[in-house]
Amino acid sequence: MAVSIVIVSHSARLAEGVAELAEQMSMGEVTIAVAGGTDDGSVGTSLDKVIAALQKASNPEGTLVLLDLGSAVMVTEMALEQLDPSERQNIIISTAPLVEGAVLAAVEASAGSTLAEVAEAADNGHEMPKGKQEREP
Amino acid sequence: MAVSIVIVSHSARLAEGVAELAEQMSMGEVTIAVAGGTDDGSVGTSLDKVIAALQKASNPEGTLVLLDLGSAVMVTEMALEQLDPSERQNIIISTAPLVEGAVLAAVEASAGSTLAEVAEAADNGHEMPKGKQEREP
Amino acid sequence: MPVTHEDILRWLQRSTQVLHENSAYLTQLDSAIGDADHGSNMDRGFTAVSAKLASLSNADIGALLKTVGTTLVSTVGGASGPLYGTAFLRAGMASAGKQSLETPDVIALFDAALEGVKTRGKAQAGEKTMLDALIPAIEAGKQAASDQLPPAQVLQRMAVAAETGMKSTIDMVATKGRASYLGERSAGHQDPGATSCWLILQAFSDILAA
Amino acid sequence: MPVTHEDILRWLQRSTQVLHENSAYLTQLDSAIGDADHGSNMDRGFTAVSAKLASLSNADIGALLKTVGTTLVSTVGGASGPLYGTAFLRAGMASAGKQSLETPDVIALFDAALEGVKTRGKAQAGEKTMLDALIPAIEAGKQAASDQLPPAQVLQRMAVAAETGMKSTIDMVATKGRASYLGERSAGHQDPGATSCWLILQAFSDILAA
Ligand SMILES: Nc1ncnc2c1ncn2[C@@H]1O[C@H](COP(=O)(O)OP(=O)(O)O)[C@@H](O)[C@H]1O
Ligand SMILES: Nc1ncnc2c1ncn2[C@@H]1O[C@H](COP(=O)(O)OP(=O)(O)O)[C@@H](O)[C@H]1O
Ligand SMILES: [Mg+2]
Ligand SMILES: [Mg+2]
Ligand SMILES: [Mg+2]
Ligand SMILES: [Mg+2]
Repeated sequence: MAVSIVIVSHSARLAEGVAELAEQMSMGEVTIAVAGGTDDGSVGTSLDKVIAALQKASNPEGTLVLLDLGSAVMVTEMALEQLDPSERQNIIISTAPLVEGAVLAAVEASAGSTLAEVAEAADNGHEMPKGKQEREP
Repeated sequence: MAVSIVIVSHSARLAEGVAELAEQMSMGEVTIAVAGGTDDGSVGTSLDKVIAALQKASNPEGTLVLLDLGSAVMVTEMALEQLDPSERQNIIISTAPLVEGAVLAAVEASAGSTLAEVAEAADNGHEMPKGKQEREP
Repeated sequence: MPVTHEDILRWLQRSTQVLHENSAYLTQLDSAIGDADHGSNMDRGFTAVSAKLASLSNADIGALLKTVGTTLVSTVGGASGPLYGTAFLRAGMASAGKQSLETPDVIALFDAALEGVKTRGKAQAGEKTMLDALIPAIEAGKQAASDQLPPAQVLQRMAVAAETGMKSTIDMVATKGRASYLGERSAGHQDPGATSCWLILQAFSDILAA
Repeated sequence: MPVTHEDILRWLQRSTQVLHENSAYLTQLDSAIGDADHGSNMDRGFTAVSAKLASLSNADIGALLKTVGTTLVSTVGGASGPLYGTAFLRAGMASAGKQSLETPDVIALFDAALEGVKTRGKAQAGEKTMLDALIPAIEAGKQAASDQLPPAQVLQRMAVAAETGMKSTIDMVATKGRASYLGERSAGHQDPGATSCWLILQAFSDILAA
């Protein structure tokens, strides 16, 4: 089994789009659960959606949670507090950039890496080349 | 007038979600145009969509283009080559993380900053605090 | 006169009403340095709270406040959801089993709420947040408590201090939350969360004075 | 015998057919180190090209190849779109106005295509991309040209070199494109873009040999 990924975003479309992009690189080998938008579908976060996504992603290898904005940390931490301590230990909240981190995490997780390795791979999203770096070899 | 923002993504939903999030911070003061997915709606990029988004965003203050993955650089550069040189000069392709960069760029652009300032603000997306940094004051 | 269970219910109803009336104002404040939703966030949260109040007339004050907390966390949808949610949850824990509150109970309740907000948001005084209304309010409350004042007067002083604290956020530069994305440009605007915090404390004071 | 306008049309038709037949194979290669779409990307692109061929029977070789380029850029939808698109655009510019190609024209055409791919993708040999099929192919073509061989034999040698180059990508670690996200783990898999590049050159060789 592979490490799971949870995407927490203020926008439902954003969360689904990130999952769509990341799934292209992991091809069904990684559970990618999303929690996007509020319960009534507006822009914001939902505790219930985050808890549901964490439960859907739950697995023995652990879960990496990626966030769009800093304020999503608080709702994610509240969700973690509602889980069993044993479960909670198995979850890391990533500081990586959302899109870039999710794609790299999906690649790493689908290779069967550990949660710590997946978290580190996500953080490499900061260095993902986008043009300029490629222009100066 | 404010600097415009263009979001180029392999996923239509992702592009729209990023625009939705960024628009929350700029409240209609900034044109945010999207080019997400291929022409037939699958995951990928579309030259025509990128050109259309650049045209929609076109304005005297300039445009910052944000990308999801490195491979979007190529289609964006091809789109730029199809514009007038005068127009092209007014466009910067950002190396910033997509979501974090777009939100900060929208804030900066809505304050009436220059294109160079908006590009720099987007790059600060790498340092956007998400939990850990906040935990160690 | 101690604060009764009935007072708490009326405080929550009054808060719901005041936040509803000030929804556009709070959202306008948030539009200057945030994402223009603080009014609708708080309105949505307290409307959900008020819908639950009828079913909670038998709960003790602690259980009542805990339900407020969980309801806010689940319905507000913005950063203020976990923050106010944690505040009310902690306030509920500090008043568990109580049917009425004397001045020291009131102080303990707000102290617990403050600790909750600080822990949740990892912020401190001067960062242009709701803490800049809440911290001076509790300091004023403690001063009033050491002067042996009854809850109504304690709350009155707390509300005054919260308003002053709220106004002090105008000059501050935000370093937490969305407003921090504006950097120096966040100065010159009053913080929406500090404003809702004052409104809620003012509602409590008004209820006890009536 | 020079390469005729008719040969180019048949090459493009043959490429369309070969890429369609190998679509699942290319996508399978891409699923190991990419996003499992290279087959469908190339199939979609060349199907669009082939739909335009009928209307292009009067165009010179240069105009024909330019149309192939713009069509691929607009329809492929992946990194290979701008890359193959630029390759055919540049090839078209190098053969502008021509109705047939002698060996030096063929070399000039592919040299221009190679420069286009390099400029567009900012990659070089050894990065596990289509360049690792294209670069050795052109080297072999230049050798054949200096041996005064006709286009059919030049292309035959190019196809052989492309296939060897394609296989050499198996051991390489990708440092450009999506496969680079896998780092060291990209080794052990054949690059899909190098494979489609070989298929297209092999199609050209087959047409000229027939
Ligand atoms: N880390 C934090 N600590 C304390 N209060 C905070 C923090 N972050 C934000 N706030 C408060 O929350 C308010 C914004 O709430 P709201 O607009 O409902 O949430 P959001 O910013 O997610 O849209 C701010 O005005 C500020 O008072
Ligand atoms: N910068 C580059 N330079 C040259 N070739 C590249 C570059 N990036 C990717 N490629 C080629 O493109 C192929 C992938 O094409 P494709 O799957 O259609 O696009 P995508 O990666 O966007 O899904 C790779 O196998 C590689 O040969
Ligand atoms: Mg807000
Ligand atoms: Mg909000
Ligand atoms: Mg691909
Ligand atoms: Mg692709």
